[in-house]
Amino acid sequence: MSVKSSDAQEAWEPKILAFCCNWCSYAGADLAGLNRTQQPPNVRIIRVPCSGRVDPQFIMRAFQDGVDGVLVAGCHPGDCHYSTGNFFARRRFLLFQRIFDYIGIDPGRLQNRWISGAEGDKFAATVSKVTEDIRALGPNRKLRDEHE
Amino acid sequence: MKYAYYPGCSLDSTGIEYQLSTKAVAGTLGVELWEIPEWNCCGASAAHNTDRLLSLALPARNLALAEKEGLDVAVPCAACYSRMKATEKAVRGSEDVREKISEIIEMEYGASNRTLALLDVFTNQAGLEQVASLATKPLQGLKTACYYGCLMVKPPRLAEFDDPEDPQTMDRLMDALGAEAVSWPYKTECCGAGFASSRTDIVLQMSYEVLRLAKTAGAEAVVTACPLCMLNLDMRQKEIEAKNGVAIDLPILYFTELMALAFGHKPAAIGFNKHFVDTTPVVRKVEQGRRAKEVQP
Amino acid sequence: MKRVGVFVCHCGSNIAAVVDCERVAKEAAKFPGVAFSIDNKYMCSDPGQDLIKKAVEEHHLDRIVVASCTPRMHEPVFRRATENAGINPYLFAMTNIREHVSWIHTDREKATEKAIDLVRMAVAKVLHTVPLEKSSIPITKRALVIGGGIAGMQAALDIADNGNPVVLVEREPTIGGKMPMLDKTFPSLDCSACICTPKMASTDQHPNITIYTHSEVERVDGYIGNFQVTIRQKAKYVDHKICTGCGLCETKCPNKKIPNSFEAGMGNRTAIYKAFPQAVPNKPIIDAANCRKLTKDKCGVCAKVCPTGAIKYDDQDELITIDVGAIVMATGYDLFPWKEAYGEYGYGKYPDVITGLQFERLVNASGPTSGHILRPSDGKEPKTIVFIKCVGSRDDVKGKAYCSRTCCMYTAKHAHQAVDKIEDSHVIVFYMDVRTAGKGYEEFYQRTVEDGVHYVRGRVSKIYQLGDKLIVRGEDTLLGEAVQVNADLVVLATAMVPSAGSGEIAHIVGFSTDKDGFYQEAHPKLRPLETFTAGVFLAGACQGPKDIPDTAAQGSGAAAKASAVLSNRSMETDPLISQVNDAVCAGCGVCVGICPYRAIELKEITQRAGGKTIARRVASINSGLCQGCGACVAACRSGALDLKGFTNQQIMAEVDALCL
Amino acid sequence: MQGIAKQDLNKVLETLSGGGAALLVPMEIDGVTRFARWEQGAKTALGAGNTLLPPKEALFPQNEKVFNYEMSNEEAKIVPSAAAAEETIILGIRPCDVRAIQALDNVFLTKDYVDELYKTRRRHTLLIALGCTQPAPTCFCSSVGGDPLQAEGADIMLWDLGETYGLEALSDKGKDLLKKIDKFMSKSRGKKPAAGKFSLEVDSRGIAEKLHNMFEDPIWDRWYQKCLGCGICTFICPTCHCFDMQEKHTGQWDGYRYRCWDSCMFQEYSLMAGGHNPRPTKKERLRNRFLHKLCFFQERYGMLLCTGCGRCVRECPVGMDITKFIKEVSEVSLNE
Amino acid sequence: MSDPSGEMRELAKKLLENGEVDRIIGWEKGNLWYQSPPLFITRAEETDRLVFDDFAINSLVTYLLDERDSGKKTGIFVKGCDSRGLVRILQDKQIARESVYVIGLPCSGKKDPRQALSSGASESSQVPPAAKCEECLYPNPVIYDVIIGEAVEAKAKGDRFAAVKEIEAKTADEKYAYWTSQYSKCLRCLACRNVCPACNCRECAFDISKPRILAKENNLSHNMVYHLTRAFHAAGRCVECGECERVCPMGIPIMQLNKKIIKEINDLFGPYEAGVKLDETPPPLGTYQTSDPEEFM
Repeated sequence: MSVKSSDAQEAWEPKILAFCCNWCSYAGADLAGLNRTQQPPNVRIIRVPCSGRVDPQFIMRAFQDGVDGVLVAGCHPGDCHYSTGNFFARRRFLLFQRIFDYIGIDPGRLQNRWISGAEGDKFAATVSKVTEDIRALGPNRKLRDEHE
Repeated sequence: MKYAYYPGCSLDSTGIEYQLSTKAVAGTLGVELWEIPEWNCCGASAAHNTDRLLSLALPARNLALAEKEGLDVAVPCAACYSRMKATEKAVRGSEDVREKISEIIEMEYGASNRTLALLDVFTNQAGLEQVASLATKPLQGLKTACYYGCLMVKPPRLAEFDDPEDPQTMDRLMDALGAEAVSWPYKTECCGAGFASSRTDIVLQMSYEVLRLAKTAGAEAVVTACPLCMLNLDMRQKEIEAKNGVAIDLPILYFTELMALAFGHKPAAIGFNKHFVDTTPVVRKVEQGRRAKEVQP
Repeated sequence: MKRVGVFVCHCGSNIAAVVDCERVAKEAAKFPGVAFSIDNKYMCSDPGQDLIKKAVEEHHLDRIVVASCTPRMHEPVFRRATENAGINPYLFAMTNIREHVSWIHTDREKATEKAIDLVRMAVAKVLHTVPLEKSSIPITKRALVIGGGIAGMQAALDIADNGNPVVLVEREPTIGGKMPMLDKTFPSLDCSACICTPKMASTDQHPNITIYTHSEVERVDGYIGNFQVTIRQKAKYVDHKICTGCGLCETKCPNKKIPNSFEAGMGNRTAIYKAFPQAVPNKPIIDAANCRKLTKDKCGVCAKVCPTGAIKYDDQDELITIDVGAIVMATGYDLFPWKEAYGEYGYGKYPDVITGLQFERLVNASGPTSGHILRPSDGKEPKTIVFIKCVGSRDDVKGKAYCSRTCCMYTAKHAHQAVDKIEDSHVIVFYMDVRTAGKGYEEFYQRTVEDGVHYVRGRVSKIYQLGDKLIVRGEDTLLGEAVQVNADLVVLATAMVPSAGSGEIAHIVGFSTDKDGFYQEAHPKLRPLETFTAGVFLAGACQGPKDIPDTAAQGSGAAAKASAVLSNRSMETDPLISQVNDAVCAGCGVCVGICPYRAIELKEITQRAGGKTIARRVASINSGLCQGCGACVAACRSGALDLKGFTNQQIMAEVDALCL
Repeated sequence: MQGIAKQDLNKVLETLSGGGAALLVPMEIDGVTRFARWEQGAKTALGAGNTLLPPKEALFPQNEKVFNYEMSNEEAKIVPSAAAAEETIILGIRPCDVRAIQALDNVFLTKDYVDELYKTRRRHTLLIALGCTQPAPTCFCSSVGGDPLQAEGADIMLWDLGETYGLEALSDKGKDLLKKIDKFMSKSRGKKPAAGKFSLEVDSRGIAEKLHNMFEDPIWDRWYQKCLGCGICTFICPTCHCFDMQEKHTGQWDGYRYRCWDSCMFQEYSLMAGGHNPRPTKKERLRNRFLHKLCFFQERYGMLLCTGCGRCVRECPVGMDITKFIKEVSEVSLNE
Repeated sequence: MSDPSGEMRELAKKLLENGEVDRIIGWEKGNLWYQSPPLFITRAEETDRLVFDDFAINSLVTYLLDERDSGKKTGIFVKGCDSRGLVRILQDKQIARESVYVIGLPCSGKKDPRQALSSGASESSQVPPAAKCEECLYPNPVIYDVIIGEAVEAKAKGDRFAAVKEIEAKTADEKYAYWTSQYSKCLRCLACRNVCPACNCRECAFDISKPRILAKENNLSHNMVYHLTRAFHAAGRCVECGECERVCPMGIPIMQLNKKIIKEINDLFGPYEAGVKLDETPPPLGTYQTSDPEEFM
């Protein structure tokens, strides 16, 4: 529920959480594995059935807990296994990202991508890019539930 | 009813009869036409091929002057109408264009007023019932081919006026005036005005088709709402006849002239004598028809 | 106290080469709730699975976590292993340390740390799992086919041949659809009626098929396996049980000038009529709007001449209710109403500008001209015929943006027929592109060109009548010049649009249509025959413009889909679906609109509140329809909805576990 | 009377906070008047009347750690949390809020229960009260047994005499402290001022006894309806002291237990583990709050749990007015 | 504005007398001159207490939720802003349209009791208009069974999103510092939630303990999550009545976040005004367009 604010600055590695839909993005991650496409080891995936399942609440919780960035990945529009889930997700996160920005949290910390089950390379590239972006932003303190 | 009135360049020159008859009709209908002071050229036929902003800014200045007065604009010429509608739409559709145009003309213009074709003003806005009731000298038995030309109805997304393929406004007007509107297929074909000076051969051919089909349909006169059409069909008729070796002898009249005639204005006062093709057969035919009707009861 | 067992797989060296599996297992032993933790060479092997069983017995485990490969592959295997070990298969979580760790990283230390994180997250998740049970829903072994054209007949026959009863509902008085109207079919030029009418007869005679013609589906309730359908049998005024179909009434009916829709307006019929001689059922009905007896209480001739007394002027509509397990939609197409849009072609005021379907009737030996191509205005044989393609198709200003697929071929066929039947004919086809994707299609088109048909690439801008000629003006874009043809007959290849009323019936059955009104398939590539509504399938042109072979293929395909549903007595449903907490649900209904499967409805519940019993409405999940996407859950503000297997609590526990 | 010149106030504050004590004075921070730690240069809001937030958080913070824990799969270890023992001076507290602290003392320090966390803080706290000469329109301390000019229980009493603050030590601790600021003191010419007029007045005598028999009275049906069920009144009340106990995990196995303010107006406050709620609607919750303030507390501790500070009257967004309630109760005739 | 109290009382009396409603919710005069708190009455003789003066600022519509299961019919007075809240509650199906008799009151702006007190005023005319009324777009009720008084024109105001834009212009750290100063104050009294017509769930997610989405500990992190969640749950539902900000005792600018969301929804998903049209449902996050913006790549 909360984080010890004792990350040693020099040893800091970005901690990134990814929500991947089972049918496209998680499969894309699997394909990247199958192809042995190397990626930075900073991303941890939570598998969800559909990007439409992802509640902004989870994202806020992750930032409270101390992640440095979150990636939400789903099927390309029109390809959703459940036909429409990613359209709702798109609306939700388009809006949510702008709220984040308004509050002062860099929008780069919450990224969204469409990655299909065939796009192993794109998955790996996304992980690299997101890790790079967040490394550049540095450790996140905003929204963190810190205590002594 | 009060409208800002944009005569455009032809109404003082080649289209003087359009001007005369328009004012006569407006007077009878009780439509007040406030001529936009120091109006400028709408840029038709040249500007939109040269520079888009210029082609929008030219009409915009006239429209902005009317907007200041809170007036909709009545436009007699179909080409002017088309350019003004284009401007109105562009300004309404884009904040960016609005800002640029306002800057160029050094006046705020928000397109809050409407551009209306004079034909629209004198029919739909004034009401055909009123027109019919004022037609004290109905054009009994006159067969007319209503020629809308291209720019008044096309492209439909711009013109937003009547059906682009088979418009009826003028046809219904003729009906209200007691004349007959023949059914013919070339109502909205082009007369070739775009090539008026550069390729007269094309103009002659296209205008010939218009006249030929009007004649074939049995028309005794062609009615138009465009000074450019008038120019090609009236002024060039002799040339067309010569080139094709035929006699056409088809008077070309503005719809306002026929309205004024039916309202009882003297033909000479409304420009009937300003045409190249003799218009007296029309006047005669109308009088004959009226007399025949009076005899019959 | 929950007792979790953690099993870390080496996958030979696939995982172990990069991840220190032993360390992962050792760390896992320290996680809250973990009672046992071990690593193993191959967890998916039989000894690996036995290991789970043994550990459960020895350590009294009640939850299992396996860290191995992707759950997309082996989750079912380990669920079964969990079940075999005596634990509910849903008290199980799996995490992927192969595709997502060992195969994509080389740094052993970092990879091992990541694997430990992932296992911790899985353990946190599994602690919040509850036992789940699969449920099953019964299947009614009967199918409904809506629409009796070629697609509907094909689907009905195939389902019936599979041994299941089928109810076929057709709006018109006869089945057959549009195909019997056609003369020849491309590219083989065999007689359309000759191959279609036998199909109609087999449909009629199949012991498993019940046909309701002149009927419409009025209401559909329920869900896959359990639809309740209400059919309105419209009054026929002829008792088909008694009627022998002798046709005497038709010859005597005095009202003979009613345009026959079967002739596409090119011929007439009587008020008591069969659409065409081979109609199925081959018995007449009375067109009430045009019958003098029914409208003015005069005449009554048909009743007088009927030898069997089958005429029933007091016939009423009848409602029939049936239960079915699956539904096939085959509502077909109509032609684009070109007369409303194409002013340049005269808005329909020139009688000799006709559609392709009208041309079919003109060339058809059983049509109004007995197969002679005669123009409607004066009955003369046209010599110069112009065909215009893409009228309403590929025209997003006046018509539809899409290609109607069949027009290139039927225009080629028509052009060929015109050349074939009319001596000294001059046939011109105006086209935008020629699209002939289909077996034997291109060859057919080339033959038509060789026949002497003149193909002009360009649009026709205007048609007008001058004397007895139609002046057709267009452009030849290849030559870059204006073209004018003085034609005797113009045939328009008008676009295919969804049949009238197809949107309403989609709404009644409960699935969506696309932007053009065609029925929306569940997936454009992989599920072209399914809708988002489980148990409802698509066949033929209702899904998009199609020619006959594609339509027949889809009919069979939809039948196979429907038969698969009907092949079982009951259907198991996945327990990983949404659930509602009635006490929390406020019944706002946002979820109802979000569900792509119409699996949520608001139902009334009663509850005790403040010492009173109150009735209120809450969301209710249909386990037969819910597919477990969870979109409704994320949209539910109060958290009344949750997704079993991916609950809010589970996901938040995973999030927390990542950072703690 | 002794006094200090107003122009010396900053120096006095500096001296008081000099010994390492936390000096809390009314200040306006981000638009909210509250007691906050004074530091050199800070602007006080001594003249702004009653602060929006009462000083109770100095003794009873909104969140307070109770103990830390460390666990494993085998055992659990508790590490009690030591309350801060920082010397604290609350300066500028009004008589109503001093009475409120007396009420809190009753709760946390008497009747066989002593709350160690509270006790520690209280023992290290010194109160310098400021008498009220001009009651706010929402003040009604005099109606519930208070005196706007005199704060029994404070260590030192201040009065605004225009150019100076008059002061008087009420306790030994107060006397000791005054010695520290001796050099700023002079003989003030003014004398203890008179209190201005109250615009809210109500006779609360016998209210507890009357309410004792009004649990089922229809008055509650009239009063609860407009209540929003929010916690404004409880959180800004100087006497409200309900709290909840929660745990916070700081790691997989460790964390701490804390207590935090709770509000009896919240639905969850009285919700029991099995799902039953003995106070299911706003009616029961509002009744409980008013009875606690005006009846139960009086019966248990001999004082009302309302000191007339007027904060709830001022801040309640639906105009719930406890003086109006008291008046209505007094008008009820109980015929039995 | 003429005092509608007489008409209100008469109507309320009639409704109660002939049993058309079971109760009436309106406003009455409080103990202090600047208070006009909500009033609930069930008897015709109490209707004389009804007032509609400068301080009748409270929205009454959320009170309907308390009786959503009772089957009682309520007569309720609504101002323009309140009526939008009522539409929202109806759209969320929390009460049936038939269970309310809506009496509309056009409103030219109210005053805030807290401002009356803090401004040191001694009568209404000295109190400035309430902040929330300054940006009113809908002074006239959008739903009602009967309306009392003449329609009022919406105050022509500047940019509705001016405050939002001011914040948008800050850097990320400035923004965060600004919100930190605001959210640090939050007591979590939940008044903003309880008064909100868009917060009409039976059980709020914040009140559910399993899973607890928000710890009860009061700190910046949790306070931020509280405010972000509340605003997000109200996204597309917020009717801009401003009650949340008015009731906040700590002066947190709650509407600045709500307005940001309204601005973004309009920007991203097209023009949308919550609670204006009763048949317009679902809210923007409950639907989608395939053509929605694509900022994910």
